[in-house]
Amino acid sequence: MSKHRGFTIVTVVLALLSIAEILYFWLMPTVEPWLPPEGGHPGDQVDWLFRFMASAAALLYTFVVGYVIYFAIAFRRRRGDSPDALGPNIHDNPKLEAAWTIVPTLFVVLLSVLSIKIWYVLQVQPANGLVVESIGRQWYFTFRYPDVNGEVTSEMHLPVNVPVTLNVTSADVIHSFWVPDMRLKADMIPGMINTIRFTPTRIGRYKIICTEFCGTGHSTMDKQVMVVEPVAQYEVWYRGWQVHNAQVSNAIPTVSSGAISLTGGSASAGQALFAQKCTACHALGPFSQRIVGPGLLGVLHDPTHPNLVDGDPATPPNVAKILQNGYTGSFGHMPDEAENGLSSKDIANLVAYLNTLKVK
Amino acid sequence: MSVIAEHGGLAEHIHPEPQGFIRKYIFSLDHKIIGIQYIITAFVFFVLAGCLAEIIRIQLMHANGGFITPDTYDEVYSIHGSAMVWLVIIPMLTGGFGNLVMPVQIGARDVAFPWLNMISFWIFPVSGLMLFSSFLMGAPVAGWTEYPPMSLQGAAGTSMWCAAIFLVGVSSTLTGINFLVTMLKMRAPGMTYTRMPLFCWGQFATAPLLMIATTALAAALAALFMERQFGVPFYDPTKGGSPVLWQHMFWFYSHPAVYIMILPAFGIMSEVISVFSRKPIFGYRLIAFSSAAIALAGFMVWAHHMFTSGIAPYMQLPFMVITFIIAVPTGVKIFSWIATLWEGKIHLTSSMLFALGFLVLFTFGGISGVFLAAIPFDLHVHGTYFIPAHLHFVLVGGSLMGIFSGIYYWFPKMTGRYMSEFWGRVHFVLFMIGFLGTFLPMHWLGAEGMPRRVATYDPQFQGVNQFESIFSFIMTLAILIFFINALYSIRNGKKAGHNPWGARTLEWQIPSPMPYYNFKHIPSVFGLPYDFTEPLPYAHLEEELTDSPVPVGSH
Amino acid sequence: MNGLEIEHIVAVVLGVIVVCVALFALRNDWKTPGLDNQVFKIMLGLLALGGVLAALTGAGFIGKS
Amino acid sequence: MAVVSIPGGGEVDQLYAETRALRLQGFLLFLVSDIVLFSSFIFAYLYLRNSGQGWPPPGVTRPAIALGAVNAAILFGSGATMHYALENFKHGKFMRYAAFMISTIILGVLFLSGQGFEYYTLYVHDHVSWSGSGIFGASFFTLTGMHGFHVFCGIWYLTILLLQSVHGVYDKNKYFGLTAGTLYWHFVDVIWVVLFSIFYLV
Repeated sequence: MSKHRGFTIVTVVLALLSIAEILYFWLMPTVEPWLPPEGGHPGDQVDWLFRFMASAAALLYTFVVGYVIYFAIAFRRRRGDSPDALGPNIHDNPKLEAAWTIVPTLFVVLLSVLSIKIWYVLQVQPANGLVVESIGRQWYFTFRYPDVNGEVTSEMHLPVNVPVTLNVTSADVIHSFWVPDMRLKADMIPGMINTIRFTPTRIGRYKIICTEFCGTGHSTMDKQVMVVEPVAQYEVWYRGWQVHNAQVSNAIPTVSSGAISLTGGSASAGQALFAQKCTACHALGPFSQRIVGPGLLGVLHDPTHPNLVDGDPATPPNVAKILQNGYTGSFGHMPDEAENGLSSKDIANLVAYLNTLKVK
Repeated sequence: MSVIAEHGGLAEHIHPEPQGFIRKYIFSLDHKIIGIQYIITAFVFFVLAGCLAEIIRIQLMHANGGFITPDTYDEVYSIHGSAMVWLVIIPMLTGGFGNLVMPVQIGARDVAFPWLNMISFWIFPVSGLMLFSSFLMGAPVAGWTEYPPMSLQGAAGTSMWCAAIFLVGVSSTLTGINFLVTMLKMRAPGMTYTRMPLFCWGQFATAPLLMIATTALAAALAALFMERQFGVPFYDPTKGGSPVLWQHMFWFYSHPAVYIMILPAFGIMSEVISVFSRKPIFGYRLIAFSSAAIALAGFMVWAHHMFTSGIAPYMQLPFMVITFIIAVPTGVKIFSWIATLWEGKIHLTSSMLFALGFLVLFTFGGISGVFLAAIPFDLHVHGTYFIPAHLHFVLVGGSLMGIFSGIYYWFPKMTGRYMSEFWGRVHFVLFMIGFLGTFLPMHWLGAEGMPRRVATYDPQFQGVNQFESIFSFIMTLAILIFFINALYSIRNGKKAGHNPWGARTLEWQIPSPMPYYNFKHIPSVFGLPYDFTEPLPYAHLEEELTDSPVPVGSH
Repeated sequence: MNGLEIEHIVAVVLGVIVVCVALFALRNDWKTPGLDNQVFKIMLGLLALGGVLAALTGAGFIGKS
Repeated sequence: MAVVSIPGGGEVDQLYAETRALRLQGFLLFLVSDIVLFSSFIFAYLYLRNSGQGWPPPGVTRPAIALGAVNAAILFGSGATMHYALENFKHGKFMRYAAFMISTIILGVLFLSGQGFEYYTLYVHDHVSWSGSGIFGASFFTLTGMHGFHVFCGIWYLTILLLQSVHGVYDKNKYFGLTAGTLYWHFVDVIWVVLFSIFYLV
């Protein structure tokens, strides 16, 4: 025993440390140091699983790291040892090996049971729930509510304590719908509908984040929020959209529309904007001088200029349309106004500037 | 010689040593040269991909980015990931260390098909150049996973990416076939499967993965290429294809691929920990069989990458449970290595330090892997920074630590000289600090709400990201020290004898650097490779270190 | 003389050197028998082809400049 | 040189026997990885087929079963002739070997012509194309095309083997190249069984 007194002491210390960690993970009032504040059911279940796994992990990891460091120090070759000194000739220890095969296996079985139980909670359809759809687009989310025509384009409002079934899909590439506070996520896959079910229980505004790479603007696809509010306020918001969208068709629109007024564009403001927003991809050179997109010198004055990517001739309104809607297709990708951060006024300025460019 | 006249089989069949620079060092058939070629080439790509990593970290110093445009950023991390996985870790661990050590460890003169080995190697730098040249035509942007439909819309470089990865996959497949035949057929007399060194067991479990999984990836890539270039609908949902199909095919390869990347590193760990603890490896059989178990189970868990992708709910459960089960053999290995340390006479050399670092970091990565396997928790952290954190803990903290450990360990065998121990320790300390500072906070970032693959992010995370970037520079500095140390030591390192670590596997019983034929006489094996108290378990090694003439074969 | 031109000249020179070396080695080994040697010759041939491509690209005959 | 017996009664030197064992193993493993390649595409095909669009997808004509059956018969026949070619070679009957080998090659060419005719009919008559007919065109033409390419390579492979054996590269104890060729040809046969059943029968 005295030979391995150090080992006993270290084991006791590690055990105490592990107990402290386990107590910490079970007794901390909220999981907020580790996860964002929880906003609903079944987020509470996920948090419970997190506490369970974190405490088991802390136990295991404390012992692994503790023993590795302790062994490396305690059993290092001492200055006095002969260079050929050998450790004891231990090949195996069937009991020990059986123990560390069987105990983790039992733990894995336990973890499987717990995970499956919580997984089952995630699959259960809430009764009398609200069914909402969300459609991922490059690079924003839209929402469809029962008995609201068309799409809700800004925030997503939900009544508190009402079970929600959310069906998600995509209109272009794969997106992902994630609300960290609800602990839930579903990929938005074109041609497929995925479903998540939850019940928001805390009033608040929660970020909706896209977690699947979806193109240039992926980084900016975290600007919309899910607003959880009392039922009365939700009703007001809901009626507002019903009225707002009363005339809207129910078909899923593919591009935003509405022509931009080009009068009053300032070429000098456009020039500054061009240097800021456009030169990364477009040269001030002939059409053939390609960086990412074609060169734009004289785009509006060159009779030999080919048609625009969408097939329209290069006229100021058509160029404005591309600036507004962007373009994605066989020629590549051009960001739209939202992603470039262009207002209608900016677009008018840019077109005015492009109009001043003439081929020498 | 009489030996040849009596046997005349493959073991005694020796080609004359090639003459001329091209035959010796460029289109060499010698497994040792090819192994070193792999290692050097992979390190070159490692430097390139590492520069890309630093570009990523510089961009993320500010919440609004600004260092490069979002599109360039997407290209940078896509190529960083692809290059690190396919051009660095896989070739280094299989083609590099596998070629360098495995044939000698089993007592063979070369791999089964040296010419195939040469072809495998030369495909690899070509495909690497193709991968990096995709920057010239607009590199792929959708990450190393290249999920369609995003990858269908990517610039022309995405097709180049497909071709490059396809080629490197061909190289892997050929290497897998070659290694498997070598280990099945060319072991020295007496070298039974349960006497093979554990590094060979790592390679033995990896070779079928290379052979089978990589071919599945080739199919997925070919389909993506055809869809992009000829419009053949496989993945495009508007034409009836399915984006989820790609995910199935891709992960059917890429999950076994993570075991391709870690099993040889496990093998290196077993060698290094046993040798520097001056003790037999604890639980040889359990370690060997758990390698095989991991390789087998690795084929049955691919859909755990797709829990959010909407596969049928009841399909998810078996994948979750089998993924949990993989934790058991992995844990068994970790526990066995720790038990090997027990009461050893541990030499804290650079190689051993990296092995201990491996235990600490890889265990963390393994545990976060169990977190990710639990569907309810995975639904929260999937696609966030938790994923890069986890994968860097297993691939850098696991595979790359294994690679460093292996380089320090086998450097005397490659060159006949030691690397500097002092700078090796500096490398270790700086690398650990830099690594933990860079990747540990990423777990928290992901759980708190930072998605991966973003060029700009929520300003509330800026402080943590700056912290990570600064530590990533420390990590870069550590790697720089390593390279300088290695390059300097090739010519100026302290001379090492044929067996500087007192190891007992076969590669250490022949001169350093290893002679062309490996063995003058094929040894016979009658014991385990880790019995330090017993006499050497090999016969016919008497003449290896003397100057007696090499037997010349008939051919 | 700008960087691009230097690059092109270097490509041509190196390409020609590689082609010469490869063809020379190929001529030396032309008659060697056996699978290993056949593969070696194929590799030399591919190396020569690569050198030709590099030289042609550098000289501006193929590829966009 | 030590001499060892080989199956079939002949004797070769030990070096040849061991090299042959390596090559056989390597070749079998190559075939395994090739099977995985086909399996992946077959998985893709079955996945797409069961993705709920109905099969064949609306507006697509499936290829006629008759032509496929004829083609299958031709290929199976060539498998048989290949088998006899190898058997005859083993027993030293060179002329019969050559005759069977040539008929195998001719049957292979016939198979490819049949496939070409089928592609032609589908493309011109039924307007089914590789890229324009949705997932049916994609999976059918990719898989059968890949198989056709294997047959094409096999024809060249067998031709080279035939020329080599005319030049006396193989003798009745050392004929590994012919074994490999036979294995390859049988492999191509078996793949066609699978493709025929999943595309024409089911």
